[in-house]
Amino acid sequence: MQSLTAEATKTQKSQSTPKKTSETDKRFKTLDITIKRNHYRQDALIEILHKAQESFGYLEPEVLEYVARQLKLPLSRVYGVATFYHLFSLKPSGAHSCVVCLGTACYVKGSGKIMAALEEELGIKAGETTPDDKISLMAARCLGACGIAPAIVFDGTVAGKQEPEMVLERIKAWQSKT
Amino acid sequence: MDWTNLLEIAETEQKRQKSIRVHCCTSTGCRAANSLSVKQNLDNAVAESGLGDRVEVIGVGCMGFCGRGPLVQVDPEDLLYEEVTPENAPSIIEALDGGEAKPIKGDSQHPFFSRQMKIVRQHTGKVDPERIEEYIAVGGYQSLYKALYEMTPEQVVSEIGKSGLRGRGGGGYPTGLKWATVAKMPGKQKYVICNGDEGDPGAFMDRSVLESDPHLVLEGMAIAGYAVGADHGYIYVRAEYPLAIQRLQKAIQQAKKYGILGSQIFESPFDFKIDIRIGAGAFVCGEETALIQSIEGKRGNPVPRPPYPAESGLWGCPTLINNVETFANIAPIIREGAEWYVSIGTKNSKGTKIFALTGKIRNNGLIEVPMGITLREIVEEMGGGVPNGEVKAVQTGGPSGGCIPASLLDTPVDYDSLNKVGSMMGSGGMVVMDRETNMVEVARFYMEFCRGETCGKCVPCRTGTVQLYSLLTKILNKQATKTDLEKLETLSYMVKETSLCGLGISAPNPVLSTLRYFPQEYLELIQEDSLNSKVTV
Amino acid sequence: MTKIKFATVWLAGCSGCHMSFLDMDEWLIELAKYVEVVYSPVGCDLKEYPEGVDVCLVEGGVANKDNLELIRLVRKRTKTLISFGDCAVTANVPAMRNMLGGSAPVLRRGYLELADETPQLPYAPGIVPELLDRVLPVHEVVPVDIYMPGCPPDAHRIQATIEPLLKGERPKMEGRDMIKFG
Amino acid sequence: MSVRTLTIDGQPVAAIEGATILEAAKEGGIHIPTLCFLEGVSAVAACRMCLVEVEGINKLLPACVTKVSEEMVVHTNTPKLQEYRRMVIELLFSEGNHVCSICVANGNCELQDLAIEVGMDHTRFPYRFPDRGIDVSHPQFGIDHNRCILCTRCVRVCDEIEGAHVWDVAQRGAAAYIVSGLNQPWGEVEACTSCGKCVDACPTGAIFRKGTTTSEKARDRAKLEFLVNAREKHEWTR
Repeated sequence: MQSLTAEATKTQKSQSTPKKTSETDKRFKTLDITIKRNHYRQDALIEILHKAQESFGYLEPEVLEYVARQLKLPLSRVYGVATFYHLFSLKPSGAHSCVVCLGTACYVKGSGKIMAALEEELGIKAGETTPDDKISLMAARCLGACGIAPAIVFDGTVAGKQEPEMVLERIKAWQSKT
Repeated sequence: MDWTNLLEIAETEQKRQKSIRVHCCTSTGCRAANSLSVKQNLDNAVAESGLGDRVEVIGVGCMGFCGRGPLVQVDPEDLLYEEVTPENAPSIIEALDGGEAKPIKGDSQHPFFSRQMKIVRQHTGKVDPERIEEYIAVGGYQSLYKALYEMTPEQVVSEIGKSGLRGRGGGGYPTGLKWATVAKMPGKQKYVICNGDEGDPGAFMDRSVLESDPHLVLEGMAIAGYAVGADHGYIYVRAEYPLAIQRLQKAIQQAKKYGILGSQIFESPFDFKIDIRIGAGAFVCGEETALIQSIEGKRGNPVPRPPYPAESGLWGCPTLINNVETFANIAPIIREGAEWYVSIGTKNSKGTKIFALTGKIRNNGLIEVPMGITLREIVEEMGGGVPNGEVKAVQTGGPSGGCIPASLLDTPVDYDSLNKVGSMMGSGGMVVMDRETNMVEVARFYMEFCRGETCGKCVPCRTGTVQLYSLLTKILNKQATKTDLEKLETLSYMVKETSLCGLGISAPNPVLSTLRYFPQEYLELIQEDSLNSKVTV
Repeated sequence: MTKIKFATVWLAGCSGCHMSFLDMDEWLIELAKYVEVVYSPVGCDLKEYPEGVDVCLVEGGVANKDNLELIRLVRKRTKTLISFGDCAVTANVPAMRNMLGGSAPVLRRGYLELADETPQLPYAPGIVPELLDRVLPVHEVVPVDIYMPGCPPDAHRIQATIEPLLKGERPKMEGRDMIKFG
Repeated sequence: MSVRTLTIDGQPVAAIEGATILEAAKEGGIHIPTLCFLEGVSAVAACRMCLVEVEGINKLLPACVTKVSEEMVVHTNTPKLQEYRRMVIELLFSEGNHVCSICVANGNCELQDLAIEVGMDHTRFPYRFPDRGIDVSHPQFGIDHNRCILCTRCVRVCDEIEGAHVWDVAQRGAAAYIVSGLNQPWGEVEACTSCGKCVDACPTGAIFRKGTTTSEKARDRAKLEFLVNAREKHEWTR
């Protein structure tokens, strides 16, 4: 919120540059297909945002505006929905992602300590990306993999029964790669 | 597609199946332990050994004993192997031909398995969830056929009512009553929604059902559609369950192909289509009104009830919402009859319930047990107790539930008994805590969860949870006075009684139940001197 | 008749509440019949807050270490402590610096970023009291007996709060005249 | 249209079927405090100020959306309700940055009025001092998020009466805030017609006309009702 004006200037800038459309950007074409498949239905907003995030990596203002205009939805409504759900990201994420499950079973078995170790090693908090855009650290409420607690997701692959040292090793391997 | 076709598919499939079936778990838990490579190596071993004519390897859903995965089970001998590695997996195949199996041999007669009673999970771990034929071979979709051709919608509703089935999502509302309400509502357009937004941390029953036996849920939904007069269903699954989504998509496609879903099901006048809706990471969407908002493409803000979804739900139409496990009970009830179901469980809680037994416990995983079994039987006999320690409390019902102290382990597990001790059935998370667990920290853990998951619409939940969290932090930092402790309790009751939806109403439960059973742990952290209460400077 | 030992203090505030107190005009003479002013920045020269105070009006929020020491002493030595005005009750305007999140950014903003000439952080240990990270209302530091909001509470409200106390009664703090903030 | 008779605070009240408890109480001259409720737009039951006790129902019900039923017995002002209402107001004060003394709405603020009504002389909960922004990019109006209580009246009037849907709620939980357009400065949102309905709807000093200073905010609440009546009942004069 404090950066309201800063972000606003960004939006403004993006409006002044020529609009990207399906003509110029292939990713918009994929988005168009999803929108058409959903018959431009306004209630398909969440499905479409999922798809948009999949193809763009994150939901940049330009994409949100595009979706809003295609579905003829108020901009604020689209922004409200996109920021309500944790899985939608309005910021680009790092090259690698590490999701620590903080569900009860994992927590009881020490995932809090893993998170603390990661935050220290990476110098960022959960939900943030390292300044070099390499690693995004995230927390999950529960992955439903409680049987193998504590569970961590490295780039989309679940690993169970983790310990801080094991996790740091994985992270360090990412860091050392250029 | 008619009855004869259904039986034909079943027969063909039974004939196709090899005499020795090696079941390898390919669900999320075991996958994380590399079970896909295990399966690959098992397949290779079968090919190499030339046993292909009588042995087949089947990727199956969750066998429940997730803590010891990857699991491989061999039928008909019922051999169980635990913590199988890709390296030692081939020896399992060699053992079929006289060799010796290297992986750890599990005990399939262990109370963890023998004390279970499987209705929902009957075929879980035995059938390939990606092949509808396997489901049909074990009698799948016969209940739907029976409902369509041998029963009126009213009879179906009445059968479910007679069975005593109650909502497995946590609330425990009588399912039959819900169905009857939707069925009686006027209006042509009605909907059936399956709530698969299992968000309770420490719970993964629904994930396992969807991943292991998706057709069971689809069949339940279709029967519900017929019973209440709906032709359209939605399954709302959390995005955190990609495998469940993938298998559901496949299952729906296969069912459509066979004419079991879609128009004129089993060549009857009944149409029913099912769409999947994927969540986007909001716990509150497990609340039915928020879930409906989310399906409509909006923020998942709950809306006041009444009107209940049964009267005015999705797009204002009468809507039946049940949880995954509830729908999974439908086909068995229609097949075996309400009387059979009533014979299982206790007076007011019928049937079985799946629990995710996790935390500080020796055997963790999924269990399906008859209602009325005691917590002690579950924790000590099935779970094998706490490794190197003692049980201090069992948390049931997730962030909405409460902590039950070890002294109450003889409490029977049913809706009413759990409510009586200040907890709740919830969706089925059961987290065991040992002596090392600090209960105030546990309370704060859940409050942190609720504080982060509240939608922010109503005042008590949005800001009350924040204040409760900071009070708990103050207590844990040993900066709180007795007045703060009183404030904690008063505010807990206020949030509980004034919040708009279930999230806020139940958010203080972990605080209240720990205050009730472990007051000493709070008091030990309280500062005596209230005059000079410490101030953070 | 033994007189009531009466005190007033100001912490982080603008002293407007004290001005409003003086606005009670002739009633102050009436008040003087019942109370002995034992400590007050506007009515007494004593530098040390005495023991055995019956009633104390506390104006202002708790913003620095001096305020903190004084309010603890006041609480220890006072029977009835009254949070006097919005700064004492809510921390009010002084607390608007809390949004900057800590004392360091506040000093930086005030003494460096906004300085016209010779930007310099104040540093005089023992003379200039250190800022607390957050300005707090009085009751978040010590227990308070009566709350009298208002910015400032007008003379009538002050009189209506003190008058019953002189008779050993508790004032009724309710209604627009007594508890309206601002 | 059939009539329902019920009892509110011991007083018999007749209300038409489908009326809410709030409407019935108003009819009977019984005051129930409200905050997020606004005549003319949909009710959301979010502030919980209008919760009442209904005999035979073991939970508190929001009067603004609960329909009356025959022989319903309602209590609107029990000690428990009084305590909970006061806590709601205390929670709101500690949540935002409500500095009445420097607020445009001082003396003309529903939050301030309710604080008096519920007898709040201080809040028992620590103030949180969130870091929230102010947007004065609009040529005529401004929004100070520090004074916002998220009642969403502005969102509803803009959507339901003006039809522009400039506003919505972004984020969730404690981070939730009222957002204009795509998180743009209000002044740059194309959809805004500068009608000023949100200023009239805002119960606090969060949305204001530029140029107003402390205690100067005046609002024309009746204008909203007038517009609704004009639109729905075709009554164009007030």
